[in-house]
Amino acid sequence: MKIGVFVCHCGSNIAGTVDVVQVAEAAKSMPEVAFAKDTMYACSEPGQQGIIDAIKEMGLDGAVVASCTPRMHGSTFMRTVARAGLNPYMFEMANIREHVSWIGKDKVANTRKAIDLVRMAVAKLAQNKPLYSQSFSINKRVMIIGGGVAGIQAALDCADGGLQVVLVEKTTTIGGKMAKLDKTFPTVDCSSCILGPRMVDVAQHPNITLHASAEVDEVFGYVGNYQVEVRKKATYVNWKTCTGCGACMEKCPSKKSKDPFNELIGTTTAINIPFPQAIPKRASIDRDSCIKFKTGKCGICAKVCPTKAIDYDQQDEMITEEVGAIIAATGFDLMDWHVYGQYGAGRYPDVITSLQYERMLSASGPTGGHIKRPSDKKEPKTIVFIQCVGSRDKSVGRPYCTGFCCMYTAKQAILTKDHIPDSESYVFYMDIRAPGKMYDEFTRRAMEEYGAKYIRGRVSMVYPQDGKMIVRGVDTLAGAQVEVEADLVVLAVGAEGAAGSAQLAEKLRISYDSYGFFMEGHPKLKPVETNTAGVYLAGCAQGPKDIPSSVAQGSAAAAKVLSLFSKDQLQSDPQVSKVDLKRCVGCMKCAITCPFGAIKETEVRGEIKAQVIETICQGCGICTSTCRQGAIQLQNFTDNQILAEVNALLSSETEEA
Amino acid sequence: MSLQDELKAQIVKRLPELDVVIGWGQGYDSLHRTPLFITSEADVDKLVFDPLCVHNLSTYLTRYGSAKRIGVVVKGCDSRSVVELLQEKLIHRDKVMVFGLPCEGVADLGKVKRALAAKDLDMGRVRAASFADGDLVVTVSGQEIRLPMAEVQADKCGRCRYHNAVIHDEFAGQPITEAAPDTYADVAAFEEQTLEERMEFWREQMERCVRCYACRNACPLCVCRDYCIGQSREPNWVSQRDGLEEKFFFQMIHATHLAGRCTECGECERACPVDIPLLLLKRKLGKEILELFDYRAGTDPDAKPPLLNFKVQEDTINERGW
Amino acid sequence: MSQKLRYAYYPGCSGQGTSKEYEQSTRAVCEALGMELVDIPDWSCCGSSPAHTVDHRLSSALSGRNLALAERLEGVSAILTPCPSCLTNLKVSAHKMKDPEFAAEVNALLDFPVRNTLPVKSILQAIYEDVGPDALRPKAVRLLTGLKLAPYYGCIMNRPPHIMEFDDHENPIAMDQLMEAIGAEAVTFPLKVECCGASFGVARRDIVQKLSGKLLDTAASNGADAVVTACPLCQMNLDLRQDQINVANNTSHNMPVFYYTQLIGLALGMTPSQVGLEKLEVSPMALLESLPARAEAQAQAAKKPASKGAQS
Amino acid sequence: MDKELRIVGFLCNWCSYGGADTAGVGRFVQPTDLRIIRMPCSGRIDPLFVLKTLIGGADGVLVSGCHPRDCHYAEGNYYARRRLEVLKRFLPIIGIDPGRFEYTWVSASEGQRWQHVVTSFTNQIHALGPVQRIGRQSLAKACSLGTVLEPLA
Repeated sequence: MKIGVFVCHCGSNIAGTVDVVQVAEAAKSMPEVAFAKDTMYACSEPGQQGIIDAIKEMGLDGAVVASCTPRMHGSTFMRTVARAGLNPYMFEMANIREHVSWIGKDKVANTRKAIDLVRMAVAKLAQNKPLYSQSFSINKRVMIIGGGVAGIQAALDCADGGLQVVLVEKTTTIGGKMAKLDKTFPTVDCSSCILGPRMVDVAQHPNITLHASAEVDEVFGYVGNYQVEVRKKATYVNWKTCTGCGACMEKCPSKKSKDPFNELIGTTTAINIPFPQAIPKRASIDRDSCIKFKTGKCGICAKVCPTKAIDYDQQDEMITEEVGAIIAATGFDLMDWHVYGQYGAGRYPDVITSLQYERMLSASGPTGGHIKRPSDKKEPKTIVFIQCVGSRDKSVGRPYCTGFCCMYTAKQAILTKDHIPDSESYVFYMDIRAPGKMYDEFTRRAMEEYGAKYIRGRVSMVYPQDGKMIVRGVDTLAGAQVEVEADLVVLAVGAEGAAGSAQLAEKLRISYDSYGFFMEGHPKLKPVETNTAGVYLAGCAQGPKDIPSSVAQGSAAAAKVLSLFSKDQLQSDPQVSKVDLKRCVGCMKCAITCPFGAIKETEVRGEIKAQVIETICQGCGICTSTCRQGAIQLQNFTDNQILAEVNALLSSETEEA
Repeated sequence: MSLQDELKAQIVKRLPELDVVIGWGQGYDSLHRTPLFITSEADVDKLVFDPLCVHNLSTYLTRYGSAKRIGVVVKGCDSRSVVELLQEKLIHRDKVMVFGLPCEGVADLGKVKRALAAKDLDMGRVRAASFADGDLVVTVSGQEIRLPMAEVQADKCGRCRYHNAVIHDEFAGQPITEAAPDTYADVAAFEEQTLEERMEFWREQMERCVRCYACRNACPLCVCRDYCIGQSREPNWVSQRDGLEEKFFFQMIHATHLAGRCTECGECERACPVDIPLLLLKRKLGKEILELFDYRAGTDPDAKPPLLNFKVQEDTINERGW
Repeated sequence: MSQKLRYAYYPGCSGQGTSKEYEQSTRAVCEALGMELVDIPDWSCCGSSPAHTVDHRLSSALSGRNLALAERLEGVSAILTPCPSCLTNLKVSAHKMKDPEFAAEVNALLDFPVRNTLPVKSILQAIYEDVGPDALRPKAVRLLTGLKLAPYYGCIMNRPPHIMEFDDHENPIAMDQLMEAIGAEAVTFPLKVECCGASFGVARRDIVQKLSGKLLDTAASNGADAVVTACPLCQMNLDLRQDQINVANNTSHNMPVFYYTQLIGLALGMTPSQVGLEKLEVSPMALLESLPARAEAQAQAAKKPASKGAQS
Repeated sequence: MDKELRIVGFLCNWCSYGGADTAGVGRFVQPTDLRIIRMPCSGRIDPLFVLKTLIGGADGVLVSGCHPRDCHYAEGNYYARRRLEVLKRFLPIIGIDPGRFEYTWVSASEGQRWQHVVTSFTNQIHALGPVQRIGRQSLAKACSLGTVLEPLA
């Protein structure tokens, strides 16, 4: 083999602390090396041309570039090598910048280390083999999981772009958290007035298939060819015939059912449509509170339904959707604030969450838009808002800032004054976080125009006394303890990944953090991608964010899918595992450990053998280290390639004594 | 009916369903038994079972391809290998018929040899051997010598938890009820030496290794056979040089490849022509895996072996990190 | 309860003086509940409260000496003390001595080392966990029906939670449940773990009057007839200083302040003097005598159909 | 610093190799003994690589992967954790100090943590000194006895 070695100065980045000339000189005596040279900037146009020229002139059949990290320019140089007519995998990199020149100043030691790294790269390259990508066709349908505002935006953008869209929503209506809001900041415009038409667009769009009351059960396949099993949960109402007329709700005798849409501050009927603008506007039965299900007697809804849509025997239905990409937009839930014993841990009815308060403010909410405190239904005059309940609080394991609470608290303070002009609002805050267009102005308005009293400090205790809620806290600006006798306390509870997001992440094979938020591909450069090809993120599923950001991410994820689907075929990564059939004993341990289901059993001349499905294989190599015969080898990271590196290193002496 | 006759009757009864039954027969002298491959009723008469039946016959199960139906006679320890092979889907339950036996322990011919040598007698000259009252009675150079089994029994038998076959289609004789605790005292005793002493120990042992691969070939779980990575070029884990490092690394391959699978039957050590205590390496792994995962290989055909499994939060492994 | 409950007992200094009735009722109740208390021989001061503000090592050594003495007792399952201050000092010392370096420093000061083998618990925790309200209920021969109590745990019985490791540190319920087991009613009392002013009793009486006054106000406004405590200092501030508080705050509380052990003792059939009721400054006798009539009234009310009433 | 020792690192591409890059970008100075081999995933690391490296004369081996739950391939580090823990506990029987082998988790963002890991591990190996090799010492011994052996590669 004829290997060329190119040692980069990277200006003084490398050459400052590594003797690159000496490294190139040392490389010349390494086995299989036919050519070695230092170069000023290997990645620059002349640098790359130098590599191409050397390969062509010297008839090299492989190149080692000793420069920066392969995570930076690996693909750059693979293209260079390809331009010189070689297979791009006949290339190795020695990282002598991030791993050598930048982390030590001892030039002698650095040079010795750089030579070792080059020696290892050369030894590995001598074991490399050309690898070839495969083309495979893709299914240009996209699934969007979660029908909140981010999912709606992504669905509409994809559908407008001509893609077939499958939208899967866990609850019986789309709209998500935004549908529960009364008004939105900083414009104080009606939430359902701006969201409602978008929801209708989803319902009417010819390219969108909506599965409400449905959840993703399992995900198989790979980018371009996913099979998603969706469980359509029984609603006990045939949605094909239900017209959403609401006759059943009028007659249902079980009127004290839990109302999750109203955050449990109101009640609803056992058969219900969550809110008037629901999409799809279809009724469903809450089994736990339905008299028919509890006692077997009733059946009034079935009697009154004009289209005979009620079906008490309905079962969950499994359907399989084939899609080429998936956008996870599962949103957030409020963290369980009951860990705050000092705020009563749920013992006091007049301590409520901001989302409950939002339902109270809403004209379509359970109180018809009148603020009434839960204990005695009286109108509160003094309202205390406590911010950062489950945000920026390490003591409850929530170190992060939810980010949008400052803004909605200001909005709620403003709305409170609108609803009850003689009311007083107090806001206990840590810092006001209001970056964004018109945001800081908005919080100022809450204070200056609407007279909300902002107190910088934490609340240590809330307790009832003589019909009031005593809120005891500290005003850190005044350096004094304060006590407010409140009628109602509203907690700005922090957000966490929606319930079940961890399980969904595992099905999608994407990472998630301990708060249930999905991990993006790169915090800056890949904000809506994940490390799993073909799976994208939008909205609060990735981390807490406000409506404009959620919408922007929905559009961004849609753009990613549209660009992915702009080609008819995708190229597979050839760094996949390969089975040596004669070595394989068919024990299938590789298949047991494969996280992707990329290995299947096949029969060759009556004996069981393993077979890699190349398009599913992600190239982790767990199978290779599982196989005792060495029968399944991850290409480009074969045992022999890694052993070559180990042997090259161990055969070189450390510094002379 | 003696246990041996009961076993013979069972084999005769089931033989029509099977292509072959593997048992033990008389070996080249009175102290040695040899694997017996029974294909006809006439062969059954040659069957022997006594404490000299040391071989773990399950080693042969993987050598017949998947078409044949094979019967195999197993002691308690051997049966664990069958379970392990089943668990790893290297053999199939419907192709294997297990004739299980109770076993009170087998003789270690190395110990017999040394015991006789201590009396200035040569094991090669033994003309007759039998068992009476817990003694091995041999006739050698015209003398009758009684060797108490307790003195010549294989070490593994003294700490045996599984005297009876743990899996069987037929079971001859009465199950043995007692089971000895295994405290891994041998491993602990070895580890009382310094690290340098341990390395020196292996250096001395491995110098004798001739890389004959008898250890591997006797191992019922070494199923790679011709494709063992100890001998291959692709992948090329270890060269064919006859150096200490190569010999030792081959044993590292054997040991790590048995981690979580080894049933500690000791065939590697028994087969070694130069008496390298290879089982010690495997027992160390067995001990650590038992402590980490509460797992004993070859006891449950449906278990998921610990190294092919994980818990997101491990109970016994600290998150290492400084 | 098949096995014998046997504990090392650390009485603490208050029990020898200001809270004799706590000590007396604790011993009586434990005996009645089958809990054997073995006094730690030659026990000494735990260091509470000032020692740790001067020197952590010496403070831990004071408690450590008692821990080490207790560990030498045979067949005891835990070290118990009625006093939350003692409890805090003993537990903090044991906790800090989990650090081997610190333990070595402390042990160097002791005659024999602390092995840190026995858990330290309050009497309350032992009664609650080892006997339990369910086992207590059938033992009560005289139910205190009609008695409305504000259960006051004090500020250090449950805090800091990672050291005390008992009950909810914001809303403890152990004493509530024990009181309910003997027929009394535990009213909503949001200041269960508030500070009474404790050690400011001498230096800053105004603070005690403000803080303890608030406790009495809140107890009264929540309908309590009496306060029940588990801490000698709390009891002293609320009971002994009730007159001072009334004068300073212009209130007229006449609210008995019990130790919970006194009430359990009464329920178990002990006489008022057996549990030291005469030692209380605000006499509870009139209240206790009114209980049968209240119980009767309550029973009558229960027979009538549920009347409407706003309950916050 | 003492004479450099031979320390080999097997790092997963997605987290720890990136973490080492991050340390470089941050100019977090580290000892120079370590040589890094890039692996796709800690799950690719056959314990035999570690044994081969230690028996072949490396004084220390460091494995680093993504933190549990963060594996790019979802499960690779979970398998690695079990295999490597067994390996670490196995080493003493063959006379190798288990402190010569460590495995840990460093994410791509943890440059400072990587610096700390490399520094502590290098110090740990220097405290242990050069490894004893099964092959080398016997060669020396054999030579001292006058036996002629071909020199080791």
